[in-house]
Amino acid sequence: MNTSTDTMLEVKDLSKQFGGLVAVDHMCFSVDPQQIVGIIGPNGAGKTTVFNLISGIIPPTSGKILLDGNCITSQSCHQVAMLGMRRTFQEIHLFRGLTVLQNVKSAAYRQMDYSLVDALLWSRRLRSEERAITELAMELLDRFDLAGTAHERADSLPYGMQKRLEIVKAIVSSPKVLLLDEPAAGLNPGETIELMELIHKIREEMDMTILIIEHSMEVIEGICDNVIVMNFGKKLAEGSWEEVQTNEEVIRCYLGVD
Amino acid sequence: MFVQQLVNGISLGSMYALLAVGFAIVYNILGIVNFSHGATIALGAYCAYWLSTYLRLPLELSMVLSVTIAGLVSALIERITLHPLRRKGQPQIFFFIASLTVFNLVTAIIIYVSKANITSYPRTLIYGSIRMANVIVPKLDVLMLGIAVLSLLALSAVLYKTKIGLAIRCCSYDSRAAQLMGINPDLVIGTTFLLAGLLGGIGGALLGAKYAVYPELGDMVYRAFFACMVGGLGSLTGAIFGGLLIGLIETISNAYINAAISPAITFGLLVVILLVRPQGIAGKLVEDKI
Amino acid sequence: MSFYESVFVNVGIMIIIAQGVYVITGLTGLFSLGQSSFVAVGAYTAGFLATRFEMHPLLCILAGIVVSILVSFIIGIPSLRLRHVYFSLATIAYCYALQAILTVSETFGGSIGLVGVPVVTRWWHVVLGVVATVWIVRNFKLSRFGLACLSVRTDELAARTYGIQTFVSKQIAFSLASAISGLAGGLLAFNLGYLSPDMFTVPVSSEYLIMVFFGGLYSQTGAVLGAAALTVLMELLRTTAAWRMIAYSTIILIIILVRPNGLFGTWEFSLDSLNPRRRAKHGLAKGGEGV
Amino acid sequence: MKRFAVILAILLVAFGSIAHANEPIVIGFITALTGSTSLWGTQEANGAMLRAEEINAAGGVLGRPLKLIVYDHKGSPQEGVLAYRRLVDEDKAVAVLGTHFSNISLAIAPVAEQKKVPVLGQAVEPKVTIPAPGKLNKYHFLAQPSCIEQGQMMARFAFEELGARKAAVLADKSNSYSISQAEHFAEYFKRRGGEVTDFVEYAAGTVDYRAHLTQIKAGSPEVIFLPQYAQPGGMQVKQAKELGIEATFLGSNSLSDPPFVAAAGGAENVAGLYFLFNVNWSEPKFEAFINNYEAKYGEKPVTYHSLFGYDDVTLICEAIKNAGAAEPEAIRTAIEGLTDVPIMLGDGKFTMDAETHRTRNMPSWIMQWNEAGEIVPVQLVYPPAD
Repeated sequence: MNTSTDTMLEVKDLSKQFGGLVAVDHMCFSVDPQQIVGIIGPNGAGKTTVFNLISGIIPPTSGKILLDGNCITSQSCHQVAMLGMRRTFQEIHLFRGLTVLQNVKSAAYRQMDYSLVDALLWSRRLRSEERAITELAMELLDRFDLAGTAHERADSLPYGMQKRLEIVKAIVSSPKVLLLDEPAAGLNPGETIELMELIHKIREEMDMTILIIEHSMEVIEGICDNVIVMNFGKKLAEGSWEEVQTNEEVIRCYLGVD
Repeated sequence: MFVQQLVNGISLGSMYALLAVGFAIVYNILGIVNFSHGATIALGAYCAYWLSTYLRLPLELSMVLSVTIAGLVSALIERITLHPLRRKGQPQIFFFIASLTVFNLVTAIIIYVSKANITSYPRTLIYGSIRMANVIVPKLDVLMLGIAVLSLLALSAVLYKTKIGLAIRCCSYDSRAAQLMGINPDLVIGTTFLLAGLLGGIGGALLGAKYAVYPELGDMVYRAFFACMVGGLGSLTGAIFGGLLIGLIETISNAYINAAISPAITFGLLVVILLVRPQGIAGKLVEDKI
Repeated sequence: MSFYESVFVNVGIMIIIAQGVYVITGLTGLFSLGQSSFVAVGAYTAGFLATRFEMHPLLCILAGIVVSILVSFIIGIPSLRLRHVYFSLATIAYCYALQAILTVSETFGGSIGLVGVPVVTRWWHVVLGVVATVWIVRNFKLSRFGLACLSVRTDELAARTYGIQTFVSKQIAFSLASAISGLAGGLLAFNLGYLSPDMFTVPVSSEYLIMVFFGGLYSQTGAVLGAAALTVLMELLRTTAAWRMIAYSTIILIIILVRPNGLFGTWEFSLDSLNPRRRAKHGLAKGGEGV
Repeated sequence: MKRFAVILAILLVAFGSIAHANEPIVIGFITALTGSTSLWGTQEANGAMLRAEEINAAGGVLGRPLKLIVYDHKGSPQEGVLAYRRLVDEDKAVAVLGTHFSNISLAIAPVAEQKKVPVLGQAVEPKVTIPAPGKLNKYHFLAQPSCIEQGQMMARFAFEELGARKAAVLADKSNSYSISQAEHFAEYFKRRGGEVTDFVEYAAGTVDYRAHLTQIKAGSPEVIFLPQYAQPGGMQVKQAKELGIEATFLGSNSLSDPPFVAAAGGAENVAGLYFLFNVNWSEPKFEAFINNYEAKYGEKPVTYHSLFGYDDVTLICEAIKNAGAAEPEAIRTAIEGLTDVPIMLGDGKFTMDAETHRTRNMPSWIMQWNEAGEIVPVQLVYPPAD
């Protein structure tokens, strides 16, 4: 509704405590529309927790999160999703046992609008909406070289393709913001390059704002407009890749010197 | 009279508690719902009856032997049902159904062999009762409470003082972590079922002594299931609390509300407890790891 | 009505019940041990209206379905928030509770049961019921709601991140399953002419579950054929007298162990699968949940 | 439908063993061969088969042998109805015997009205034959005193013979056999001027009755009526003794089962308990029966249910003989007219009441367990006329 805002995602003073452990400590950052922002940091720095907080999987202890001007701080996961946010997980969270096409269609649940009565009676409305979604899904699968596997079981695909399918599922409903949690983990160099091209393509063709957690500096360097460095739940530095990699604190953190 | 009802409730509850721990050990450690526990309960009672009646063994010896048999049968059930499912990497929920079927099968066999005869042991385990003012506590109840406490102590000794106990505590259903630690999952899971079977056998043998030996004795497993869950995840003491709680609620609602609708009251209340405290009475809330 | 017809009617009613179990357990992954209570709600509502107010059987059955749906909300709203095994537990509690209530209720005949329901169910009624149920369940399964249930079953967390309200999906499936059970209950009431509380116990619910497992938990076809096969098997074993239950349980156990996914696994029968050209056009699943 | 029927028929022939020889008269028998009540069911079936054998050895009925087909109902009404339909449609039974479960007989009754093949059972619930006031199930008959009569006979005995004025009742609300007797016991006892201190109902699946018994104890009744099956009855007596309850126990006919004594924890616990019973085993006429039974099955009859089966066959054969034809309708009419048929139960004579389709004035024995675990006859009682 607030199309005029110039920040797509704003995180203010976000904190999360698990018992005595402070996983995220007063994080602040904002992301402009169509930006690709990378979040890096050593293991256990709280990167994934930030994603979980933003996507509504766990509630924050304090702080505020704004998505395109809407406050989503205490919203639950599906509400955040309905406001236009999608994410992927570090591990693969495909619907095993479902086909690739079914996976994509289930991710597009909110694109369809027909009622339960339509569903039970197999109405014309259902058929036309289903047809449209199938076409959309097939088109996307085609664009990401997965069309040939549309009717395979998702868990029978090779690892790289499963990761790509996760991304397809995340973008099928054209979200405003896309959170990618270590998309390149486990990919070989060739696949990593493909992935980077893919992310670029998504941003350009679909007008998406992308947050990405990644350990591969190659990916961060290759695609990110802006980089946030985290350590012990705190933001250590923020800026372009060139700025961040010369930041002394960041170097110290990565070299493991206190 | 109220004190007498409390005693009645605790006595019933301690019985449920013993059954619940056997159920809980498999549920808490392996995360699987094991309805075949009902089969071991019934076997515990029937074997003690068969041995003492047909082989004319002393009752105490028969009970010990029947507990052993129940333990072995439980391990055998694991071997022929859970093991192949685990091998094939099937979700554990399949065991839920397989264990229900085993329960049905063992009940059917017991009914066939015993000709559905309702019976009891050739003699009472212990006679008499303790009287305090107006309150009567049968000695059998005291003895059974003692056996229950002893077997639970023995169980915790096994779990916390032995190597296999450590292995059991490390093990989980998918057993990858345990395997990495060099633990043979088959052995650990087999032992867990053996322990559960022994407890089920003790419970069954005592139920036989306290009530009667009859084919539906195994249906107690549903109460054990409730006690285990209400008591709380990850805690054997929780199962004991759960058992006592159910016994008390049941007795109180039988005595003071309406015995005919007491299941509705008891189970309704238990569901309310679970809604208010999903982690159970003694359990810790485990947040989902994402 | 001949003996074969009555076996056929029984098979039909079991198929309908199995469809309900398939929706709640196969599609949604919730293990309900209280499904027989929903059959009871449908049956008792229909039977009560038929005996007390002499209403038309069709109206009675419809009323049974409506009441089943209402009850499914009363039970579902608290218990569907409970997770996994806790849900099964809540359904057991519900089953015990309903039985106790029916037993003490003079209105419903207490333990003597509800006597004097007209025996009017014929085979074509059941055929209609089965066809309608199978068709509706198939539609539900292929719709976005069914897909949502499947997603919730396989990965609840991921489903939520796609904007699927897991609770709503579960409640829809639960209510649909209850409605189907209510229909089966209504047909049962008018088939048997008599209802008693001990016909709807927890062990009876577990038999329904076993039936669906036998055919293949994740296959609608399996639910249909599993229910049919086991009902007929039970009848065939009648002549084995005392061995009957042992034989029945052994056969089921062997199937579950040898084919844990049931006789049919995830395979689905489909008219399209008979026609290779349409198969290609519609892109039917090779090994998936069927499309 | 047709193909389904054909396939099923083939399978049934393969499984069953249906042989035809000398045009036997087919009689069905429905009872529990599996499940928790299969002890009684097996006893019934054994008694019935023994009687059928005896009759065939003596030349059969109307010069034709008797063929008894026994089917299991596993305690479920649906199964009972299927068994009835199978007997009538497939096996062409001209009459069906059983069951002694009210819930299953209630389910069979309306089907029997449609199929018009008579059923003679042992259930105690009057609604089996009279589903609503003024309405009679033409094809259903009961050969045991009803629960009304049983409850009243016991109440009268307690009031008149034992001189009891304060009674308590403990009944299973989920079992119509138990609750119906309990209600009529209490009703009659109060009508005669007695006081019912506690009327406690409990739910199915209860094993611990001490809560209920503690409550009953507080009212200090002189007699406690336990209309129960053997297993709950035994556990109740045992737990009552544990709680030091000294009242006299009264019970129903199921408390005659030897398993009852076992479940009650031995003869000393049940000594002095009175119960209503259909049969006096000490009469000389049972000697031959017990010997024949033992010769055929290798053990003595365990419960009196063997006599249910035995008498059912006697009665149905008498009816066929009187009817002069093995036709369901003729048999039905003949059952209505059965008068003074010599049987084993009660006082040895059976008369059917055509108005109620139940026994007319069939007496029962009041029995007592003694210290040695034996059943001692006390007196023969007839249903109260009032």
